[in-house]
Amino acid sequence: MGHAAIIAGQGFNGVSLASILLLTALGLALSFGLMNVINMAHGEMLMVGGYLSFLATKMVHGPLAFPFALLLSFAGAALLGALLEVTVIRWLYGRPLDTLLATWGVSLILQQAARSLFGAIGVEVVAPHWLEGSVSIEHGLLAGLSMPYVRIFIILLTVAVLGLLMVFIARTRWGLYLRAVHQDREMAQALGVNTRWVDLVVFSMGTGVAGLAGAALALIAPVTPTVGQSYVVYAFLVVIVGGLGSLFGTTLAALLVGLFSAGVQMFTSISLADVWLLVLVILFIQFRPKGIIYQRSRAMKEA
Amino acid sequence: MGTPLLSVENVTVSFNGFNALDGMSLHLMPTSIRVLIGPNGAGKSTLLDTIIGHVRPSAGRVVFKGHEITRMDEYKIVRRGICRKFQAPGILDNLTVAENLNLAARRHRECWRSFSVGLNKEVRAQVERVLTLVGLNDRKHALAGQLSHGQKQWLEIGMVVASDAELLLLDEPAAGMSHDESAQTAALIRELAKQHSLLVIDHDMAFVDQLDAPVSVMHMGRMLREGTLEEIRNDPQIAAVYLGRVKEVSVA
Amino acid sequence: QDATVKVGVLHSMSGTMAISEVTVKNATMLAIDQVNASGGVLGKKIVPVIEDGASDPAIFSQKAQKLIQQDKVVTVFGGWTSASRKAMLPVFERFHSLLWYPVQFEGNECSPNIMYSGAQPNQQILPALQWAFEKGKKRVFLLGSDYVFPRTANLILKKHILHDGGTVAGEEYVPLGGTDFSSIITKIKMAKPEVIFSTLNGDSNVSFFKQLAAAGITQSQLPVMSFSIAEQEAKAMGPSLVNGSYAAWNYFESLNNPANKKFIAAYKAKFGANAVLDDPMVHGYIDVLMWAAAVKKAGSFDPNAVRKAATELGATSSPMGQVQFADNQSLYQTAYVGQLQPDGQFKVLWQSKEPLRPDPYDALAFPGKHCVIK
Amino acid sequence: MLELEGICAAYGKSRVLENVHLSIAPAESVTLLGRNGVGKTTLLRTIVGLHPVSQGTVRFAGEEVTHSAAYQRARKGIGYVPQGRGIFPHLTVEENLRLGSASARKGEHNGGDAIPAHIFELFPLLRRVPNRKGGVLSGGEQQQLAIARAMVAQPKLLILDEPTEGIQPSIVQQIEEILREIRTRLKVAILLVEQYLDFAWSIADRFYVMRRGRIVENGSPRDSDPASIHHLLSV
Amino acid sequence: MKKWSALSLDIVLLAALALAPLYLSAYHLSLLGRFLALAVLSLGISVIWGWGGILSLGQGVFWGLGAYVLAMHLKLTGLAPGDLPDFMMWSGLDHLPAWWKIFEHPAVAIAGVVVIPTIAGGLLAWLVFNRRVSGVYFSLLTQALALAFSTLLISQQAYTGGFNGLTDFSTILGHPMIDPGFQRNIYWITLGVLVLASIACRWLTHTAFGRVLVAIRDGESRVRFLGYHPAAYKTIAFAFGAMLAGISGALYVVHVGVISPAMVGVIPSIEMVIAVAVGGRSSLTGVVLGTLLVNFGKDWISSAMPEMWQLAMGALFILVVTALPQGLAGIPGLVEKLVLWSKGKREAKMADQPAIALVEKD
Ligand SMILES: Nc1ncnc2c1ncn2[C@@H]1O[C@H](COP(=O)(O)OP(=O)(O)OP(=O)(O)O)[C@@H](O)[C@H]1O
Ligand SMILES: Nc1ncnc2c1ncn2[C@@H]1O[C@H](COP(=O)(O)OP(=O)(O)OP(=O)(O)O)[C@@H](O)[C@H]1O
Ligand SMILES: NC(N)=O
Ligand SMILES: [Mg+2]
Ligand SMILES: [Mg+2]
Repeated sequence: MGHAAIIAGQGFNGVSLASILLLTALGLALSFGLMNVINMAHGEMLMVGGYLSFLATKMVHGPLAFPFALLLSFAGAALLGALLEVTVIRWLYGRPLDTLLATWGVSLILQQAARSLFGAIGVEVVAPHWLEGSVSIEHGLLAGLSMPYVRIFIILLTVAVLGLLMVFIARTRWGLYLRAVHQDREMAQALGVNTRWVDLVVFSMGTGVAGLAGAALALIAPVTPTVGQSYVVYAFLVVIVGGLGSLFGTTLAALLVGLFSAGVQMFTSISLADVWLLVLVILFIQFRPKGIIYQRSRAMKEA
Repeated sequence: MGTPLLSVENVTVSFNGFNALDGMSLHLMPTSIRVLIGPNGAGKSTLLDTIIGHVRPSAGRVVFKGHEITRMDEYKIVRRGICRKFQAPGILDNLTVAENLNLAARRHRECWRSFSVGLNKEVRAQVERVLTLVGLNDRKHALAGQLSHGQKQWLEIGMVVASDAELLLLDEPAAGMSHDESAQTAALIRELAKQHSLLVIDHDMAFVDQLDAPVSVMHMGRMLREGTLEEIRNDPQIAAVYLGRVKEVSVA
Repeated sequence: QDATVKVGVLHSMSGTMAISEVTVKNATMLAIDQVNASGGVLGKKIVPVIEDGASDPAIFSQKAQKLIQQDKVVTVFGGWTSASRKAMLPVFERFHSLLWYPVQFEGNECSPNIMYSGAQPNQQILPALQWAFEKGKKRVFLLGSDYVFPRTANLILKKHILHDGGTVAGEEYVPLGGTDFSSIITKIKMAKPEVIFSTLNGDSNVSFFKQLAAAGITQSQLPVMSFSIAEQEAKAMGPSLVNGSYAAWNYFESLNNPANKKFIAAYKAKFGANAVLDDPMVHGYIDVLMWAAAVKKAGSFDPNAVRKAATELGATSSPMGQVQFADNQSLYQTAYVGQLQPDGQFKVLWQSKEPLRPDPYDALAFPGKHCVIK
Repeated sequence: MLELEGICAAYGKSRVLENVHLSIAPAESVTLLGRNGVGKTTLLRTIVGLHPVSQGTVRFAGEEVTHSAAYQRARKGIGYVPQGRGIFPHLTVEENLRLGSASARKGEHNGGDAIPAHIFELFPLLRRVPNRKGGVLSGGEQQQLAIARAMVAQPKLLILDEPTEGIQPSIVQQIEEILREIRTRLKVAILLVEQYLDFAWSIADRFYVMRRGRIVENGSPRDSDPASIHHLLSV
Repeated sequence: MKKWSALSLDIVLLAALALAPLYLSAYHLSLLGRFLALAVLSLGISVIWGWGGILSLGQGVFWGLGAYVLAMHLKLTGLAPGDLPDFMMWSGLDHLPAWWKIFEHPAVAIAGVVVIPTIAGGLLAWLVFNRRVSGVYFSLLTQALALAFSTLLISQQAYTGGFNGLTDFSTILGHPMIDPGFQRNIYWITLGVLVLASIACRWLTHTAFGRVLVAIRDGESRVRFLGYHPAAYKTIAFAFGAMLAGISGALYVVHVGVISPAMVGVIPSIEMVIAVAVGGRSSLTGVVLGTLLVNFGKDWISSAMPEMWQLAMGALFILVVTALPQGLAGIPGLVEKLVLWSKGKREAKMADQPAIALVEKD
């Protein structure tokens, strides 16, 4: 492999890592960035999506298996999210740190449930045939570069979900309601917005996206009861670095983290790359305490 | 004329290209009242923000007691002797009324001087005095967040009084108050002016009248006119941008 | 006189290690049942006291103390990670008790209060290296999860690779549970190794093999020799994923000997026909049998007497072949290299000529160190 | 239009409203007066549905709404300009205005989304800064936005809690005219809490005076003695 | 009245703890000892979270620093002259790094236990709070810190013992740790440290410092505009919490005889917070009780039904946060409320209670 191929390959790996982080972080950007709910069980929604996609590929065979798996993991995780919202989150709006603790409890329960149902060793989702193999470049400057189809697929899926969410939030009436509810619940209500419904829909959309992320992740890694744990801390970092409430910022942050990791991993170990990543984030926060993109406000409470 | 307590010199503040303050200047003498009026969005509150260090001007400077304070941290500016009442009540909702006042009344705000257990007698006396002054004596132990809007206004005025700072900045102190209460507030401000300097913003002309002090009119981030209220009232330009059709103020 | 005697069984039944350790616990329980069925030891029925180490070294130490102090067990079977063993060691030394540890490990330890039945480095990783070199694969890439066994095993491997004229193509670690191998695969491609020695643990293996396959690298191009994939892991990962890859152990379920047949039958009878068996489980199983034999020989439950007696038991046949505790309280055992078949079983390709003497301190890597137990 | 019967309300253990009776006819303009802390805001909040009543009934447009949620009442036609303005700080001026029509049932006024042009005629300032975030507006700008937003919904009853607070005199005069206009022309009923008596008087058909959580006086400005009202409001 | 009942609760609790060696078995006493060591940490969390409103999900880092410093010392004193700790040897080191060597002296080690976490916590807090990184951001940042810390410890095996951590200590200050009497002494010392720590916390929260801290929690900017420098107050509070964490970690090592990265990472850090939440974040007595309750509960449930532990713990958090936000300390208030509520139902019918518009004086 030539240098160009290695650099291009790591660039691709960085983008691929970024897309996985982003897919995980998008749901958080909704629940955390817009609703101020720190959902520590977000990772478990990922896990649920993964297991559902595992079940789906067991139930349905043939070309439709994987699309069905995506659908099922989205719907299932969204439904679970709705349940969570109604039973726990609803009572905790405006107390972000408490949502953190309560959802941590939820995550423990979900992990244990998964362990009881599926066992502690991971299960494997077999990727559909059309995602097997990779784009390989045999000649020229980039000879030796190979880009697995699964990773390309995940990048595309992420772009699609990101696009849909951006349109939803910025362009639709629902997006407007959602932002309004988060900023002033009572006033939104007094203007005729059914806040409960908005909360429910948005929260479960966030978990639904996490479910999708889980299904995507299952293509490259096993689904285990603790799979969420390993991603959720980084996903939160991405949301923080990006700035609350800005999907654009979240995207930039994911790219930053992904490319940084892919780059540093080449020169040091993965463990140390993680440590350096955190050092970078703390330094970054020195310059941009509220993330890459943030909203100013004159209100003293937020200053 | 002595040296001004506060000088705002040619201050410009801009937000994404929009100049909220545009070469604004103002000088304030010790133990005096200055009233600041002007249309909504003229930049009055932004001026206070600038003085207290909450926003950084892109040009110009602020001098307080002979020292430039333009780029200082907020808390350092405040410690030099400035206290501000905000336009939307800026009180600590989950502290009691008395605790809010305590916080404002404490003289030593450095961290390393905060490790003594008892409350200073002077501070306590000051708090009691202020409580009576603003009529919140019987709500002393209520959480500030549970006050009505008007009561919150009074509490914040109380905090400014308790701070005993040399320069008091009052952003719409009479808003939400009844006639009687505005009159009370005006009397209080005149009393305070014996020992402090006050910069008062308000839109209530009856209240401004009672302050009996020179008036500065701001418009579009600049000083438009300074003079007595009478002069201001008779200025057609100010009537156009601010006062509207001039109406007799009914003095009850 | 009390007709029972208590022993402790201390494994993780929750947390990340539960999956592996629960099966060892099962095998241990099977052995206890069998001993009880044959009349117990010294006329007493064995009563197991089961505790959960929760995959947390501090809890292992705490529970070990409980078993000894509170429950007054005469010995304890348990532990998997070296971290848990290290945490328990002082407890067993302080209370003069005895721990039976069933898992392969990095050596470099010899405590009179522990019986080490799992493989020492010279009984698993070095034979595997020898086999690879015999096959002409001398350019080795070392890949492991980031914990003590892989790092120390690789240290030893490196010395031997260089000593025997091979090349270390690269050495990389992934945090436990890590799932992203993209950079490592790039590094592997750049290093062009002939074989990968993998001490990856648990789930990381699935990600690794998947991503390796997606990058277009097959087992025939670049074989992977794993030290932590046994039948349990292969089954869970789906044998097709790891099909054709290699592993080195002291036991495979496919071993063809009467003791193994009996063991498999008994285990499946108790835990279901779908159960699979593997190396650590067998160690957990024989530990109990060896303990019972040693107690009989010593005529006492006293840990000091038992451990001495254990080293004097002589060769015993077991599901893994002939085994025997050496004077350093580790086990003589045979090393096997196997290749994974589509049915999830390993086909034995190679085995050491005789049971290997356990050597906690590799002479090349740690010259001058010896294990002396008085 | 609106009828309150025997309303009681409390914050925790402390009762704030005692047996309040109040009614507003269609297109009538009513002013609620009272000193600081007597419970005016609380009363408005019980009407809007943001504070629960412990006793009594609220009827709006012939239906009992005592226990319906705030958003349902908003959709029935109650518009609200709260004390403290309730502007969404991170939404733009335009988005804040668009939210005004959240209460509109689908299909009613122009698809719901467009902001009626006359709003900008009434508040030209808002036209200048459609993309500025609500949170950075000056106090008076926010107040104007809050009133405009409530009007976008074309309510049947408009409830305003001290709407002139922090607004420059010329605009106060305009608001006065606007309110008179929407009452007479658009037949919107108005319930106004106001400290600025001149303003209140010029709009009100009737007034109520509150004291310590009770209504202690009501009547119409024309046949009341200003001095006695003033007495009720003073210390 | 309320004060007295709180004080008498403290006295009863202290007496029960002081007499524990009389009625507890050796094993349970050793458990109690290590949980009391953890309670020292909980007190620190209580100050920074309950009073300062700063939720740190990275207390394991400071706890771990204290623990590792002492463990390094213990490791060194157990060594024959010229020897290396075993893991260094098998990780390929051939001499002791200088930054290990300095902890050989007990005074340096003890100073290190107190000072290093304090400085680390203070430094982090100063950097972050000065840039006005607030609540949730800070929590998540510290969580990432915990992850990075344990990852770093694991990856630097030659210097830290890696995944295994440090263990196998024999003596402390010349006393063999195996001695039965040692166990009891270390229990007393732990209890003493806990009492001192709780006095320090009580003092701190009752000074003006404590009140400003609460004010900052409520409205940081407002407090700044009153002339206080929030970052300074928060930094001191956080450094204090880190110091208690470090001391707690060191005590814990003495009790348990092992420290490893698994004990300092994300999950243990959250569990530390949970114990405090269960006790009631702003009740010092509550958090001590909460710590004991959660840890004994964990010990008991995990023995009785290992698989249930996670479920029970999960359910406990949810319950505490939603139904008992004040934790154990909130139970008396809740009971009072219930009583009032049932009474109130009757009283509400006699509608002549005065409204509370109290400003008005006729
Ligand atoms: N952070 C900001 N970003 C953008 N524009 C801002 C910001 N802060 C203030 N402005 C704008 O600056 C102008 C001046 O605001 P300011 O609050 O100073 O007005 P004011 O004179 O106090 O008005 P009012 O009498 O209504 O309180 C307003 O148009 C406001 O929208
Ligand atoms: N959240 C709350 N919790 C407890 N008491 C409250 C709360 N909000 C208001 N109160 C109390 O209820 C009483 C009525 O308050 P309300 O806000 O209705 O008064 P108001 O008449 O609107 O006064 P203002 O003219 O000052 O706005 C006041 O005494 C106030 O202290
Ligand atoms: N001993 C091991 N495999 O940790
Ligand atoms: Mg203003
Ligand atoms: Mg009010």
